[in-house]
Amino acid sequence: MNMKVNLAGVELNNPVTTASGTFGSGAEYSEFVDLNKLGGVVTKGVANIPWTGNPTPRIAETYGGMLNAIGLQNPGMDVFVERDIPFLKEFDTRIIVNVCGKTAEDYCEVVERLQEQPVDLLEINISCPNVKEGGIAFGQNPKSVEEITSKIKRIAKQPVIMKLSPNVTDICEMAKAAEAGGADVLSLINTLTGMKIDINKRAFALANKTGGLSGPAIKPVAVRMVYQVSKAVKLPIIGMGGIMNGEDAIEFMMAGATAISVGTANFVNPGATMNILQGMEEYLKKNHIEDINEIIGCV
Amino acid sequence: MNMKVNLAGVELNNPVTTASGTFGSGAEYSEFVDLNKLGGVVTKGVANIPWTGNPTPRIAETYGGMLNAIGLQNPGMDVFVERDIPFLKEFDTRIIVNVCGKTAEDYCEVVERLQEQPVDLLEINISCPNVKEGGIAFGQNPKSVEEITSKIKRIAKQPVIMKLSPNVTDICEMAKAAEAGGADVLSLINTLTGMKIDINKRAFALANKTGGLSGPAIKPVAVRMVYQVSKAVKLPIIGMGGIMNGEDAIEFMMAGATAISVGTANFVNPGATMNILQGMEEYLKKNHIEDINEIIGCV
Amino acid sequence: MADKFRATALITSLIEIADGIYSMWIKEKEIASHAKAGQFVSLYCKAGQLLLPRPISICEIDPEGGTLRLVFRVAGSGTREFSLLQQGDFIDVFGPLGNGFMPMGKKAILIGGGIGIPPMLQLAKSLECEKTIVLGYRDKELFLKEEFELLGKVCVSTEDGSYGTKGNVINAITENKIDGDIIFACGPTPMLRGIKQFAQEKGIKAQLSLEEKMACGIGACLACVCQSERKDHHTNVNNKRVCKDGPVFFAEDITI
Amino acid sequence: MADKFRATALITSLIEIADGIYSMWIKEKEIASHAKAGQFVSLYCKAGQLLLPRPISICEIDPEGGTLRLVFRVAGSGTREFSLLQQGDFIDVFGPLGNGFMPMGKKAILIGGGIGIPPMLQLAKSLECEKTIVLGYRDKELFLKEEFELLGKVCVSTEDGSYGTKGNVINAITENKIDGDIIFACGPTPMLRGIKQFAQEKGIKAQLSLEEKMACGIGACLACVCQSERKDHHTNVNNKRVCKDGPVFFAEDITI
Ligand SMILES: Cc1cc2nc3c(=O)[nH]c(=O)nc-3n(C[C@H](O)[C@H](O)[C@H](O)COP(=O)(O)OP(=O)(O)OC[C@H]3O[C@@H](n4cnc5c(N)ncnc54)[C@H](O)[C@@H]3O)c2cc1C
Ligand SMILES: Cc1cc2nc3c(=O)[nH]c(=O)nc-3n(C[C@H](O)[C@H](O)[C@H](O)COP(=O)(O)OP(=O)(O)OC[C@H]3O[C@@H](n4cnc5c(N)ncnc54)[C@H](O)[C@@H]3O)c2cc1C
Ligand SMILES: Cc1cc2nc3c(=O)[nH]c(=O)nc-3n(C[C@H](O)[C@H](O)[C@H](O)COP(=O)(O)O)c2cc1C
Ligand SMILES: Cc1cc2nc3c(=O)[nH]c(=O)nc-3n(C[C@H](O)[C@H](O)[C@H](O)COP(=O)(O)O)c2cc1C
Ligand code: FES
Ligand code: FES
Repeated sequence: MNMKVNLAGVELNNPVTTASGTFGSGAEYSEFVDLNKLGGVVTKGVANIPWTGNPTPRIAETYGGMLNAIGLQNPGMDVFVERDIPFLKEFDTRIIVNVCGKTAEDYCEVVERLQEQPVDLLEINISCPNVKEGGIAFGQNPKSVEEITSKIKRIAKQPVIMKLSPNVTDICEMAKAAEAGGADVLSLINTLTGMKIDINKRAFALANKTGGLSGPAIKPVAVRMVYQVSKAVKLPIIGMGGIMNGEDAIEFMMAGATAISVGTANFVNPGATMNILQGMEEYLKKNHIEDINEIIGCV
Repeated sequence: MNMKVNLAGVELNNPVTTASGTFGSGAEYSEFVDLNKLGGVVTKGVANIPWTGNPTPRIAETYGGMLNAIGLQNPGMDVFVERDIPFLKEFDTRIIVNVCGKTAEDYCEVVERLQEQPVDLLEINISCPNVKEGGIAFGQNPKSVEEITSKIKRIAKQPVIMKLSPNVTDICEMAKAAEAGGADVLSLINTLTGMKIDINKRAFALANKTGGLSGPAIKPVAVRMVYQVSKAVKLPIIGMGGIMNGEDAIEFMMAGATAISVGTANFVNPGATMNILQGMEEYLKKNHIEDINEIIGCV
Repeated sequence: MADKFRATALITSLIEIADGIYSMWIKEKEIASHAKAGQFVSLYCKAGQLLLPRPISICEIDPEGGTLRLVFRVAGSGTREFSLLQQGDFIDVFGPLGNGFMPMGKKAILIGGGIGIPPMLQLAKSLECEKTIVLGYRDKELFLKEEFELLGKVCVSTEDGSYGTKGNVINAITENKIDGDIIFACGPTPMLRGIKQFAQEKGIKAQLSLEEKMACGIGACLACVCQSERKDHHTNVNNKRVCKDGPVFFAEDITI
Repeated sequence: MADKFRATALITSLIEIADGIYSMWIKEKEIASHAKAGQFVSLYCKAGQLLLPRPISICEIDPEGGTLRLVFRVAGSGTREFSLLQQGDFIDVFGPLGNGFMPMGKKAILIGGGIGIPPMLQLAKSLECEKTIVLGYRDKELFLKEEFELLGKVCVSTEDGSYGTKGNVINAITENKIDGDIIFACGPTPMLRGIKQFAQEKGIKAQLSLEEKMACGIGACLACVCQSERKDHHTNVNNKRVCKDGPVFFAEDITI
């Protein structure tokens, strides 16, 4: 059975990757997950300099999902390059670095620093709803999506994945803008902006007031967007949003994703990625499918 | 304890109304719900002429929610005026008629026909994701929101509620456009566009491919939008999206809603509206709140 | 006057009667005393992520005992949950829903296919006239067959030919030269389509019980429509609601 | 080498020991044999809508029996679900998590406030040195007090004054002139803040166990940070992760 998939010329051993921000750089999860068995590790967003992130509470549970407003806390490029890349390099998995920034220059600085690093793909987060500057601001306007994509493409040595926000009227417009800017791959979806109020405290559940909704609650929105975007552009897609088991992953691939990312499910079970990979393989076996690529966009 | 709330001069006995399309015109539910105890009944969307709606399957279950693509099947104005209004008139509740159309003229025709009818409020659905023409097409562009609102306002005898779609980049922009067009009240949210794939049949779960996601899964998005809109405009808001119990309803009111609607919960329990009303009253009692209006937007 | 009830019912027995097919008796006096053959109930899941009711036909009614029998196949996560319940547990239920079969004719043919077999049991019990019962199974897991045999003449078809007539219920009817002046049927849509045609050819009436995905179960949400030959008085278009106008329809009234 | 385990554990006993406070023993050999005082486990809910783990401190460890004791207060829907489980049921658990208390000093003061009391029990059992135990309760529901009395001198404060010193644990310490060379404490943040100040004034070290909302429980998601006095080697900003760098911190290392 072939599980290998190809993202802009980069071959992944299988379609299962980790969703940025839910898996650190893999070190903490390596006790429970054989990182060699992952198609790729997508790291927590990293910026040119360290970011403190938002005050706590940073997360809140919702019905079938969760809100987070971590605010892209990260140790900055220097620590990341010294510590996390060498760690991941030890494993037979693809290294996908998620990049964040407050300005286009910030993003470019990170991308430049990564030129000579043994990194396989860059995932550019223009869709974080939890920071005041940068993040989603870049991702909700087709002009700025195209602009930042082409700025990054000009200096990137690795193929560039643009990670899109679902908080838009027309996801296809954003996807086309990214394609026009030269993106090699698209990731979707990032979180939906949401809010929770603690009615006993009469206060917001998150210090940041709003946060990003993830988990199985949002899966139908994610599947819809993956499907629509797969019809609108020619780029391969990494699909995510509420994948909890192998069947969910298969659903995203049938909708048009070439690879998938697992986020919130890691919190429910640290071994979730392995269960998902196994579930996918079982589905293929049961249905006598020789090559996972056969089901991509088959619906 | 005072439960009365006011929507653009129309007093509701309490804030609990039914979400359009989930309660018919109340007849079927009147076996389980004393309609006199509802703040208002919002009827299924009605057009100038009968609509057949979409093929089946029209619904699918999702994690903590459901997708629907009914496609606004309705018997048309004539039957509605003859049968449903006289039925509802027998009860001590507000009659809120949800109006749909394929063109601005369609909407206006219905609104005109309702001028002399004993209807308390009109809810204009410019946010249905399940029809090819009309519906959401009007609701995703601020110019057309303003335009259709002002066209309707020109002929409406009753206060006009504009029901907004959450499938937009900036809900406040739409709310402001409706306000500029003369809307008296805003309803939010309608459903989020979603999709489900049956991986065993390799087919869409809905005949219409996409459908509207409702239920507790979407509550965080709905609460966020109610909060944001309540800060952006001066109009009263009817909040909805995943309200399952009294606590959820209180959460919406704290976020800024003056009244709330109950949709998907009716399917889980036909008496849901009554449980929700009771739960709200219990919350007020426990917290020694004399008047429900005190908590509106209190967060 | 309410004739439908939302209640929490005690499970008085739950057993697997064939591979993946379960028979459950629940105690709910009001539903049991109002129900009739061909109606269904909605069962609710405990799993918080599964919100919609699961429609299940009424297989038997014991109005004196205040109990109902439901026979279901494990089809997905909801029915799997039900199958894991035990005697003594409680389950939320809503019913009786739908119209049920309308007794008529002097010589009835009752036809059940697959998981459409259970509702025919109560019908067989309540119909006083002469009757032949035709049951279509996949294979030789002949659930409920013996109970039907106490109520009338039974003919069986199996898809794999392991018992009775090889093929479908129509094959069994032809092979056994079954005749009658009214058909009552429940089963998969292709089977019902065949029966509609068969009844038309014979010039007899047929009452068919349909399935569709449901949300409200009481006719309010318009999720569960089927196409009707004539304009429905309620919808004013060519749609009928399976949950309220059905699930039982005269074959000539619907397009399937 | 894995020293944390995700497992399905048998509940060997579950009883209510005070109003809304439950004591649960679970059997999970690996966790029991790796755990130490001050660590916690994550418990998972069966309700499908509740996805996140519930962190609960380890109250007692029986490494020989392969069991762990957890004492929890019903605070919301997750802990309510746990309270309704029964002996013989199973529960998903992940642990042991966090760093735990570091034994030190010769004369220890152990301070537990409210639902911060349970983790002090295992600490009291495992600390060999002289110790005074200070327990702060709301009212006279003095759960676990008798078990602590077997392990050292116990002073009690109650908010309503119904037993021991009226007020908080600091009042009890002052009233009873308790002294020592190290403090171990778990409880609500205002209490910990008071203890930090008290320890500073006395010039002794204090180990404080903190609480924060958690998602991963192992240091990957950065949900559960607290502010640190120095830059953390991992985060490179003034944040520490309660789940991994804590939950126990030296008072001087954190801003609370
Ligand atoms: C009037 C009526 C009577 C029925 N009587 C019986 C019976 O007596 N015994 C029996 O085993 N089955 C019966 N069914 C089918 C039964 O409702 C489905 O098998 C069941 O709902 C599947 O639920 P699930 O959670 O296991 O499957 P899932 O596929 O996980 O269900 C997902 C959703 O789809 C709905 N759904 C799935 N299949 C069907 C279906 N065939 N019909 C309607 N909704 C469906 C479910 O209710 C749920 O909302 C009947 C259906 C109808 C409409
Ligand atoms: C390290 C640590 C050890 C703990 N030890 C104990 C203990 O031994 N006994 C005990 O009764 N409680 C303990 N708590 C608190 C306990 O985790 C919460 O009371 C529990 O998670 C509430 O869950 P719920 O579903 O009942 O409440 P809900 O309010 O419905 O929970 C909603 C979400 O918020 C989280 N949450 C709510 N309150 C807290 C809290 N105080 N701390 C962290 N997360 C919270 C829940 O985990 C869940 O994700 C501890 C917390 C931490 C961080
Ligand atoms: C705690 C948390 C932190 C996240 N941090 C990031 C991040 O740093 N960069 C990013 O692009 N996405 C981030 N995301 C979004 C996820 O990568 C993913 O797009 C989203 O959670 C949907 O997938 P899921 O439902 O499987 O979690 C974060 C999500 C969570 C829950
Ligand atoms: C089956 C169904 C039919 C609906 N039909 C309509 C409609 O006709 N007009 C409308 O404005 N909204 C319609 N809606 C949207 C609801 O009124 C409501 O906005 C949405 O379901 C969110 O609320 P909930 O989560 O409580 O269901 C429908 C929703 C459902 C589930
Ligand atoms: S299920 Fe709502 S109309 Fe039939
Ligand atoms: S809970 Fe994830 S870092 Fe602590």
